[in-house]
Amino acid sequence: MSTTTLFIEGTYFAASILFVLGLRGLSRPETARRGMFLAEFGMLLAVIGTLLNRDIISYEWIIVGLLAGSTIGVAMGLWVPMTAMPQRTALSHAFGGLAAALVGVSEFLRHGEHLGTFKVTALGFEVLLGGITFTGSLIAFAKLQELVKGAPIVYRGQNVLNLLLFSSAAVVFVMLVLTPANTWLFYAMCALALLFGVLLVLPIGAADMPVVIALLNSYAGLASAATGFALGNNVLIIAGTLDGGSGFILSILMCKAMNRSITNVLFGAFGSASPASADAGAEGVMREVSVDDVATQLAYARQVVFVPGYGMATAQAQNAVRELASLLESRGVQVKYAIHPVAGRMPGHMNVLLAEANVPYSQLYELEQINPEMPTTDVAVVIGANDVVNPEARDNPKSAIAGMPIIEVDRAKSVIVLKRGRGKGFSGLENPLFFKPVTGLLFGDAKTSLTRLASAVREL
Amino acid sequence: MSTTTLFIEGTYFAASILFVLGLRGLSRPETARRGMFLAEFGMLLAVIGTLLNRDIISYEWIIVGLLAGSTIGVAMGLWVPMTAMPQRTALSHAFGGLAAALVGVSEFLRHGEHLGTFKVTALGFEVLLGGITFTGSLIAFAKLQELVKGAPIVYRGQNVLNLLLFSSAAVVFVMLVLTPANTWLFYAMCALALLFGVLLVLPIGAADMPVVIALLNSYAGLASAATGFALGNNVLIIAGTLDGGSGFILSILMCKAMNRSITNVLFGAFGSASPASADAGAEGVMREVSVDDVATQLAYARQVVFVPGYGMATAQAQNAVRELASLLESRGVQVKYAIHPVAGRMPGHMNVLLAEANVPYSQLYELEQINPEMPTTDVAVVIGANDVVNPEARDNPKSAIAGMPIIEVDRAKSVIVLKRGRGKGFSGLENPLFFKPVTGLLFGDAKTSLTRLASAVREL
Amino acid sequence: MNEVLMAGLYVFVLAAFLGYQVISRVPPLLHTPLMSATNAISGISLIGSIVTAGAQYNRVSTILGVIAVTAATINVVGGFILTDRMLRMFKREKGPETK
Amino acid sequence: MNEVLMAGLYVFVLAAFLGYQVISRVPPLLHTPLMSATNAISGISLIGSIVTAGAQYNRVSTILGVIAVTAATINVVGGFILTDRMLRMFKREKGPETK
Ligand SMILES: NC(=O)c1ccc[n+]([C@@H]2O[C@H](COP(=O)([O-])OP(=O)(O)OC[C@H]3O[C@@H](n4cnc5c(N)ncnc54)[C@H](OP(=O)(O)O)[C@@H]3O)[C@@H](O)[C@H]2O)c1
Ligand SMILES: NC(=O)c1ccc[n+]([C@@H]2O[C@H](COP(=O)([O-])OP(=O)(O)OC[C@H]3O[C@@H](n4cnc5c(N)ncnc54)[C@H](OP(=O)(O)O)[C@@H]3O)[C@@H](O)[C@H]2O)c1
Repeated sequence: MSTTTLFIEGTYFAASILFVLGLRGLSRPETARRGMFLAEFGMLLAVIGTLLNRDIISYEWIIVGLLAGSTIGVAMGLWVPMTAMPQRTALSHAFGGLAAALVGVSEFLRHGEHLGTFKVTALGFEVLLGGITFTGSLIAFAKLQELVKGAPIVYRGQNVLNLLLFSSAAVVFVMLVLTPANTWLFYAMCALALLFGVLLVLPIGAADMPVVIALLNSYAGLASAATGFALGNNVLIIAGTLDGGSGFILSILMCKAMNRSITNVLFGAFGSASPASADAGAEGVMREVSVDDVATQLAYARQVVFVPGYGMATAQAQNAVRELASLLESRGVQVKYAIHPVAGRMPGHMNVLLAEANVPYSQLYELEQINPEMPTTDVAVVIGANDVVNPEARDNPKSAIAGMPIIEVDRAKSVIVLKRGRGKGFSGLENPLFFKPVTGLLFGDAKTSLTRLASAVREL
Repeated sequence: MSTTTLFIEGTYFAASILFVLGLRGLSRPETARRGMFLAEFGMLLAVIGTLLNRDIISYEWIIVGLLAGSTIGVAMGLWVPMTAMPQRTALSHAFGGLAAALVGVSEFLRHGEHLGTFKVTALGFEVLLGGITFTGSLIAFAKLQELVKGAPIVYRGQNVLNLLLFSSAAVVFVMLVLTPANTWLFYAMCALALLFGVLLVLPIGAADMPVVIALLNSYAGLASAATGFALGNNVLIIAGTLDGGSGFILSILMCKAMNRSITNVLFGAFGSASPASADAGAEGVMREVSVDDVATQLAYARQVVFVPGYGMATAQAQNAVRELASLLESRGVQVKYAIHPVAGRMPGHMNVLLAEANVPYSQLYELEQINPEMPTTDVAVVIGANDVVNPEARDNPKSAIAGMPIIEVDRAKSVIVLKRGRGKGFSGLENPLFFKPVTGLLFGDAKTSLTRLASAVREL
Repeated sequence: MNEVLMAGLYVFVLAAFLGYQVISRVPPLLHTPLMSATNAISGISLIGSIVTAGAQYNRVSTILGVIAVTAATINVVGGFILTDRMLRMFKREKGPETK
Repeated sequence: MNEVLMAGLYVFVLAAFLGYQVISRVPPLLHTPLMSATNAISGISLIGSIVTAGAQYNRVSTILGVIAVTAATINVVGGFILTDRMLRMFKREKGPETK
């Protein structure tokens, strides 16, 4: 082993350790940033090590790529608004999948039929997973960005078609491994993977995208790991596996938080129409309340709990919430925020938005912590959340969301719901909460309503 | 790779996974046994795989070894009493170290000077660590079994001698790596390691043995890992590293629970004499109480907390405690057990003894859980514990045990201490708890006292 | 090749276990930064792309390589910047109002 | 040899991290069984000893090997039996009095 090789190997080894340390840092907010610095340093080392690789003949194109990527990366990193995080994540998984797939393709181009079974298998996985991730993530991005309609796109025989597609990809893969000389099989597999990515994600509703994104994250990671096997490179295997694990765990956590199986999310076309049936009971009068009434209630409460949901994100109302909360606090009201694990459109979505608005995380409470406090809460303010506070999930075992843990705002002394109209949540279900005597509705865009509430409180 | 090799590799791979799963099972009592079955199965697989190794020519001696080991192992496993666990653990680390060292020696014997730098280094570590573990653990065993006196054996220049010994071992090691042809260096190193193990442990007091044992555990593990490097065998590396980590973490936890540094434990000769000085204040009258008084107090209490210590282990009083507790519970008294992390003579010592006596672990409380309850506890019964309930640790920053977290029995409404006489704890410090007005002393062997208490309660 | 495979498998399995342990300790509070962090880290495929882009095996390979370098770099740079931007926002206690 | 070393190092470091994560989740309640379990697992050096004892490189080697096999087997067998004996005793709730 020459000194250079030793150095390169050393950077990879160090990078592996630094990645693990980096992710470990994320176990506490206090150590998270430092952890990320370690990971960044690891990445830098690995890149420097790679640049010394003997196989590299010319650097110009590498530099072009690095510069172009950095420019776009910096732009995206600095200017993407926090509310657009779900889309951004989807888009960058697309890039990740693309990169992995392209490396695989070019390796195959280069060695073609001379690859051994092991390498072909690894490359096959790489390209398959990379391809699915690429197109699947693009569709997820389009849905979240509302370039295509967010609701599930369903047609007859969909699941059968997808299954067929998947099996043919698998068959082609096996044939390729058996006869690597038939290079067309490789390209057929690429095409199938790309198509499968599209068709897999199309029928899934926008609000279920987070699960899909996490899964695609996991695929992207596994594609990197496969690259690692193909190149015999451990840091790729480690980093890829860590990512794969992360995506997998997050998708499991989300499914648990919705009490739905991963199959239901992927193939259930959840949130598509289904008007009627089970929610017959949820009729009645909605009690509309005025801004002044609510302001008085809030100002004289002992404890107020804000329950943000997807509507807060679309209305970009996080700062308005925080302002109202500060006003209330200066009047001696105890303010807390209740964060449901699947509120919004990605895991931790609400936490990030509120952090952006400067809400300290000691005021954010998880489901299990806040529910016992509900009966002693004077006012629960639901800001553009719907499914995550739907008592049907708890009370009606026949409901489509039965068994999903909810934030039990209906146990509070008074509930105020901020929403624009009679719109439903992602699930498409009616929410009996809105018809309960304890609930008052304040219609209007969440941000506008909150700003008006704040002025009203100020004038009290 | 032939099918046999593939099979062997497969068993090792499976064993590695099973070991990890096995240890993971230990994170909850409900899954612990299942976890251990997995680990056992992994071990079985690895052994079967090894028996297929091509290098093996004759099986007779292997079978002799396996049979002899199994017989002794079964005997030790079935008949060692729980109270002797600390000694048993020490003894088996000695075996572990011995096995690792012998494999190293015989590898060296076989290849001698023809070993490459890398292999010599690995073998060197193996033999060094194995040798230290072997003799060190034997001494630890002897101390705990009271074959040699438990108190620290100290003499002038001790630390200097140990340092010298350690450095010469290191120097010899480096020389050996540089000139593997000088085989005598190897044997010199073995001798130094064996000697160092003895001298390292001799000056350490019996109650500090758990830390030493955990450290030696860690060395034994690392010795196995070194074997793995030498033989290019991953399962050895993994299993060895897991053990090494476990021992290391346990020793750190113990040191934290005593607020002492690992250096202080190893080189401080803690618990040796030091009569007088700081504990001048701890004089006064001990209030002796009668069995009947205590029985009445216990029987009419609302909450009683038992605080077991080393004395419970020596008196083998765990069943007597449980019996008394059952009696009290049948009278409606709430009974809890407070377990200090370093009570007794090994981590988790008290938990195992109480579990043996059929105490459900939902009644066992850790330090942080029980201390807040002390002020509402009617009677705290200290059963052969001393240092772990010494208020000096909390109140006197000059004390030798200052800063060690304690179970604050002195905050309870009444304290009863069961001990044989005016004996001190391991630290050799006087305990002002015994002179506080709230404390009553019930002298006598813990088991006898508890049995008498039980009869007295029965007669009430 | 089989030895490389075996070694790779060990690394893979250990990393999978480790990933599981480490990630499952990340609190829900930080799940969004976690996603963006793993996204940045998955940009490690950069090191495969760089070689492809620079080795000049053939023209197509180079073009694919450059695209891959660009895509992976976007993830690395963008991902880390974004993660840090998010993490900077998380504060335990009330800081001075920054509006 | 250097590749074997590198692969070994990766396995070692990952196992160390993993060990740290796994072991630090073991509650104090089970620390004694943990010690005895790791003790049993460390008997894995058995697989080195078995080859030494059976390969008949030379007489000394065989003798050392047999001793090593015996010592390691004691740990494996004794350790696992003892661990199980302990773990069987832990019960969450009050069982029927077994005395
Ligand atoms: N976060 C994740 O990781 C994740 C993952 C998988 C699935 N999901 C799913 O996503 C859903 C999230 O639930 P959620 O309660 O947060 O949201 P939701 O159920 O989708 O409801 C959003 C509510 O916000 C209101 N709204 C929309 N824009 C508004 C604006 N500008 N001002 C005020 N109100 C506005 C809507 O009513 P109007 O139209 O009347 O205004 C609607 O009732 C759940 O079904 C969950 O299962 C989330
Ligand atoms: N557990 C661990 O892992 C670990 C690790 C490192 C260090 N240590 C050290 O070990 C010590 C453990 O503290 P500890 O409170 O459990 O024990 P301790 O401080 O050693 O005290 C034991 C007490 O038990 C009494 N005793 C002995 N035999 C008895 C019998 N048959 N009946 C009744 N009483 C009896 C003794 O008093 P009489 O002689 O008057 O009866 C003595 O006061 C601490 O200093 C700790 O730092 C433990």
